[in-house]
Amino acid sequence: MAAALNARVRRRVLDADLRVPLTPESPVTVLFGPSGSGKTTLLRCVAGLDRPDSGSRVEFDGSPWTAPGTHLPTRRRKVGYLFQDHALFPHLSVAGNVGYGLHGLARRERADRVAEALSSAGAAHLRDTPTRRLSGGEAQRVALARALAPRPRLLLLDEPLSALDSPTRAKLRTELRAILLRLGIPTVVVTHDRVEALALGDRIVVLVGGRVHQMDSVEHVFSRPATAQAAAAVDVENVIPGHVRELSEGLARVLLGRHLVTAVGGHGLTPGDPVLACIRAEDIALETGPAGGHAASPRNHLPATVSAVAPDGPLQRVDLDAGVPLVAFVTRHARDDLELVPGRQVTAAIKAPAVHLIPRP
Amino acid sequence: MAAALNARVRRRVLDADLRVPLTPESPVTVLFGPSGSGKTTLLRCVAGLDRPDSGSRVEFDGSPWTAPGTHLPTRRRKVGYLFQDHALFPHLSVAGNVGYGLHGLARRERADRVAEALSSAGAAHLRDTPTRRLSGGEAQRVALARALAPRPRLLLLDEPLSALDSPTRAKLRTELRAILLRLGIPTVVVTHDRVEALALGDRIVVLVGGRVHQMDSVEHVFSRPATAQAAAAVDVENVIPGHVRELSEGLARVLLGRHLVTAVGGHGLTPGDPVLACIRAEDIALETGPAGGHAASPRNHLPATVSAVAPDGPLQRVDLDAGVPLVAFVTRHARDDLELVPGRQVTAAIKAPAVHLIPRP
Amino acid sequence: MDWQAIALSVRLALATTAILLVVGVPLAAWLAFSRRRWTVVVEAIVALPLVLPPTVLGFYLLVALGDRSPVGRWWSELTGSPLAFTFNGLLLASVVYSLPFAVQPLMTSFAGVDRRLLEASAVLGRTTAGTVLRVVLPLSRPGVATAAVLTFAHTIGEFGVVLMVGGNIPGETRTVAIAIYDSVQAFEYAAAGRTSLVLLLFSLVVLVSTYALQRKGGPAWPRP
Amino acid sequence: MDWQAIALSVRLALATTAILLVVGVPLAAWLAFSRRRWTVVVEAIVALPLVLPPTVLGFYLLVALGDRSPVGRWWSELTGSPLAFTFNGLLLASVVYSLPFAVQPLMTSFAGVDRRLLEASAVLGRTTAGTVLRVVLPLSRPGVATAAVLTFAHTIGEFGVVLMVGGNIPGETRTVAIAIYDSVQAFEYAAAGRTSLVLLLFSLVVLVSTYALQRKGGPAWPRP
Amino acid sequence: GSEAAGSEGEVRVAVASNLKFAMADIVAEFEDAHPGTTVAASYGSSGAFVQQISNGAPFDVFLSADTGYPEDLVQDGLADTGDVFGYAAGRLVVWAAADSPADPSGGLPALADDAVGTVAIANPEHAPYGTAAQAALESAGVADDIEDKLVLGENIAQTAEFAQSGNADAAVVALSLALSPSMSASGEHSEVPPGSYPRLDQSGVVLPDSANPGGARDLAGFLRSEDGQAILEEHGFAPPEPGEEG
Ligand SMILES: Nc1ncnc2c1ncn2[C@@H]1O[C@H](COP(=O)(O)OP(=O)(O)OP(=O)(O)O)[C@@H](O)[C@H]1O
Ligand SMILES: Nc1ncnc2c1ncn2[C@@H]1O[C@H](COP(=O)(O)OP(=O)(O)OP(=O)(O)O)[C@@H](O)[C@H]1O
Ligand code: MOO
Ligand SMILES: [Mg+2]
Ligand SMILES: [Mg+2]
Repeated sequence: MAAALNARVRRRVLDADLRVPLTPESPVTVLFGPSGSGKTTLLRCVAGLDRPDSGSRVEFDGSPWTAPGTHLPTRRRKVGYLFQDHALFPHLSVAGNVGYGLHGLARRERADRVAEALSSAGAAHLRDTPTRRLSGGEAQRVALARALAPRPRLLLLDEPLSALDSPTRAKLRTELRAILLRLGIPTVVVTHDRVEALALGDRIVVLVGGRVHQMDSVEHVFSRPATAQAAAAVDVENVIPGHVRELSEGLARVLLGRHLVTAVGGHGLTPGDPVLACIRAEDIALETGPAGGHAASPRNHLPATVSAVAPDGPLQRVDLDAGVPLVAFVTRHARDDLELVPGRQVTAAIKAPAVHLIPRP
Repeated sequence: MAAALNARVRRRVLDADLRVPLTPESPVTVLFGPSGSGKTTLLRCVAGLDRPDSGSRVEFDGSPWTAPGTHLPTRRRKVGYLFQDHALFPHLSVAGNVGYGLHGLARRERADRVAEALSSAGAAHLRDTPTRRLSGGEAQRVALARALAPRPRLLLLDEPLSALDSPTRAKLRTELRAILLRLGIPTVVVTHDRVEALALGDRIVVLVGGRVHQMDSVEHVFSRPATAQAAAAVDVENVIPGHVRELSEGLARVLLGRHLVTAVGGHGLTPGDPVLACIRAEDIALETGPAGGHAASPRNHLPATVSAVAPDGPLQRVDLDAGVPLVAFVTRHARDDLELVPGRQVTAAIKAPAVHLIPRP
Repeated sequence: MDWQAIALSVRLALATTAILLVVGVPLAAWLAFSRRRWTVVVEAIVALPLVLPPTVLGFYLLVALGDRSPVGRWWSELTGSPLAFTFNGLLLASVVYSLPFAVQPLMTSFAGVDRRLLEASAVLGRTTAGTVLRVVLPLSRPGVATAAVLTFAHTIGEFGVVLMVGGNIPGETRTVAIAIYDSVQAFEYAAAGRTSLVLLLFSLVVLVSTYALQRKGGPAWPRP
Repeated sequence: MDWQAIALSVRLALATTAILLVVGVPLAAWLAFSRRRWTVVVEAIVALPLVLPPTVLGFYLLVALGDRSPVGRWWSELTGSPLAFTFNGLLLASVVYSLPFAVQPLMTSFAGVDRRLLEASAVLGRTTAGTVLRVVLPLSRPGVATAAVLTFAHTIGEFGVVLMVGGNIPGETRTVAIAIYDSVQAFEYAAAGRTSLVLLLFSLVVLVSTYALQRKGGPAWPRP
Repeated sequence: GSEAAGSEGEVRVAVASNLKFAMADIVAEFEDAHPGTTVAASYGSSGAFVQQISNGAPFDVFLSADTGYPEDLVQDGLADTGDVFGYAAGRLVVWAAADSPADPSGGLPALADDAVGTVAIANPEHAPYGTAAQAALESAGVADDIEDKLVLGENIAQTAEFAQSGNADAAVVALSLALSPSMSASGEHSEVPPGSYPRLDQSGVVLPDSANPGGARDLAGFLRSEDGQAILEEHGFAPPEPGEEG
């Protein structure tokens, strides 16, 4: 059995059963879920800061941390923890904060490790700032450095980059991933940001209402959520109720409103089953001319009317009426080329593999 | 002279001069800038929580709040403030927190306003949760409700939605904007999120290193930053140094590496001037066939080689080598259709208006 | 057992505690939150009554409250009864002498309240007084408990000041502390021991209840 | 002016304060952070010495320190000198009597330290003792100052206990409080007044410096 | 002798603490003899009472442990010479606990013995019994020898406690204390020769602002009466100097 962090944790809303492999080559597990779903509670139980209800069990690399009659004290778990609200020591300098966990190291080595951790966290320039004066984002970076400095056995990061501006955030997440890979520190990181999840994570755990709904590769989870709640959590723009019509050769034909749509998959479904069809907005291409030629996979074409167009970050969000409401993301380029304005008739092209079916109870 | 919030504030890093119009139809000003640029400090000075250095001046709708010899106490400014770290009263219930600023209202009305504010902030279900037990995102929503409840003259929101998951965030920002429009409360909101800035803001102020670098409509600032620092702050993916070659009829031809690129604009430039060309990644379209037909504006075509492709949220980030490095965002659709893999030869199509020039010192 | 003396002491201790909380809260708030430099001097002055031996402090208070002093005369004329050698005089003396025990813990607690909460309160339109009442005080429960406990216990046991200002008059100024002292002076060790025991047990009950009340929902060490 | 008595008092007060900080910190930490229910009882017991009149407490201490008690005999045999009527005996008595003034403010301050910081310290591998030393104590500076000030001032002014245990031996147990009391008893009001004034001024200087030191970089009210 | 009508009600007496043991019996007999009159006794040090009376303490009678304090009151115009009355004189004894190395039967000279470690006397600076003890030690020629052994009690009762608790080997105290049940049970005493120290005359005074002058005079009279004197003698007091009466 490969090394793993096994956690079966019940506490308050939380009722989660989790097995995170500890592999140095793919160290990062993203914990994703709506506000209040129990992410912080889970991390705290793993760190030993909260004592989960009886029957819970936390096991790290074969040794029990929390088990009936056992509770390894937090300080012996040797985890790194970035608190959602930072919890910096206000009376210590930035360097004092970062070096706090480095007892046992020689003074020189300690200073080196502090400097290294600070620069890893993009906070080298903050070394001499009084801790009480740090801005929100600055404090977050110092907290990250503090968690990294002792090179813990396990890193638990509760929204480590949420207070940062996007250039800094982008830079840090690349660097953070590189460091984690280099040191091979298994890490569980809470984030609300899809880009961050993609950039940082080797796998993702979706926690909704205290329960684990899915654990898989990040891309997979975002495009093929396992449950309706997971789909909502990863913010799938189009979740359309429908019914299975036919199943054949790994393809399913589903009735969504008045359209028959082809999806890849459909294992375990039988005709007549109610389903939810999940389609990411960026997987809906809009066309005005006839259907394109070199399609590698079966494509669905749904005639639709544009009802609204609005910028959404780097993309344009296009609301469509195709009998069922649809949302598509297109580039500004495409918007201009296709002259997308409300009322315009378009064809929404959706590849069959982009339609993901979830059984509906 | 139209009603405005005028602030000339000097304190620590901050040296900002700002004029925010107070118009009920376009109430929201976004404050954008890197971590540590002085956003919180600016809000605090406006709220009267910090006293700016002498010579500073804050004037709201004609009445001086901070001026030589004058300092209107915070409590009389009647502002709503959402603190970056929430600062909820731990000893009060959620309802107690939200109702805290509603002294002077009758008990009944107070209860109504609390309920209304809570539901505006997506926190109606938290009414009876003990404040100490709120999760990070829950606390943020309660803090938002608390700031909204007294219907202040001016709302100052320091990253009001940063701790929320994206579905909740998307929902809240739409609702928040609707409320602000309905009540016509002038609002200054700090955010690090481009989507949020676009969805919430009527205008945006870019603060870098304590100075105001630009104030304009959100879309304008993101596509046409005024300074190199502003470009970095709004995270323009391509900022390429070059020189002006020709200027004619509102068009500029600029040498970027070995390519001559056409840009719209160029006022105030003369041939030979060093410039930075800013191009948003989503404005670079990739083509493999011959150039498309119905271009509405002059288009640049740069041959390039794909060097990397990676998912970036809903988009695919394509790194290109076109003599100068370029980054383009394309949809998954486009990636598949164009068979974008490292090594592939493509043409990068960039419309002239998408190339924005900034004079380079 | 001198129940009369016990009752008198309890009455005195309760009244002193009540007055000192009422007087101490604004004073402590002012000391905790003022930015003026010289407040440290006031802080120190509040602690000064402690430095004098109680009987000496009592002597000075006696002179200040007696019928030869303007204060004493003024009070006499106002109320028709003197201050010294009465319960009211005792109360006043106890309040002065226990002032530091109330003000110091309150001040420490007040100063420890998270500044951001004070700012939040100001933003929401509350005055300083309103903030002290609604935010600072509720968050300073342990400090209030400490202030109350120290004041109460100290007043129960207070002897020198009370003896001097009160004059050991049964039923009026003879507190249980003086009664026990008298027993010891008269070598009535058994009686002194019995009264002491009653006093200690009673105080234990009062203190334990105060602490237990204050602890409810209070903080606790994180299991490390 | 009885400079010898003043010097003795200062020595006693400093020693008492030092001992009580050393003893008080672990005790207060244990009381503040223990989750056990019955710690409230220990908390209350710590405050109990206050409840007895000082002379009576002094009397019981005298009995406890005397040659007839095991403690007194053990000490006598160990050191060859008795505890009663010596500086050491006085010190012991002062420590017992001032215990609540040190422990209570420390405890209040400790309990007020943000729990999250304690958690952060535990995560970073520190033991409870290490956390108290590195996080709790530095963040409790106002509480430490209060504890020190109350202990110091109270010991300077302490009279009943010292009188009982000390026996008023010049240079050994005759503190300035006793000296002033003696002056007052002998109707030497001018001498008493002079000594009191010196004592008050000296204490004022000590207290102001303590507070000023403690305040540096401390919190202040947000300008509302 | 005064009218019975004036003697109704309460008499507040400030009593020097060394009189405490006798006072209980005196009050009991006095109240028996004067139905309708009750005595409320406050015990304390004579010096403190003078200070309190100077500041308006509501006492009717003050029974001092010496003659000086009442005279001070007269001098300060707070009492009339005619209202001062002598009521007893104190007697000095050496007291030691049963298990003490000191032998009280040897009187003061025996205290110089090396076996005696600590000797408690009242503070000679302001306690009359302390002044007397100091004088007696000098008369006995041992004052210098035992100077280093001395511990000072604030008052005579505290002085006795030093010896009684075993912390002082011997104490020079009032006979009235040595006769108390507790002390006579736990140790021995011998009287210091009366001639070797100045007389410890104790006088009282009826205060001019008394709310119950009748009762006050009755009590003063009772103390000097045969019955009163008998009780005082029983508790270790000598009769007052004749002719002291004003
Ligand atoms: N002591 C408690 N008793 C009961 N419920 C609690 C307690 N503490 C927290 N909760 C609730 O448990 C839920 C999970 O909290 P948690 O902090 O783990 O959420 P989270 O997933 O971290 O959310 P966020 O993303 O907003 O930080 C919340 O709804 C919270 O209100
Ligand atoms: N008292 C102070 N003295 C000196 N510098 C300070 C002080 N307080 C804050 N600063 C510095 O001022 C800068 C601006 O801080 P501010 O909190 O306004 O940043 P911000 O723009 O809100 O950043 P963030 O997005 O990270 O919250 C920071 O670099 C901070 O370290
Ligand atoms: O009764 Mo005295 O005057 O204290 O010895
Ligand atoms: Mg959380
Ligand atoms: Mg900020």
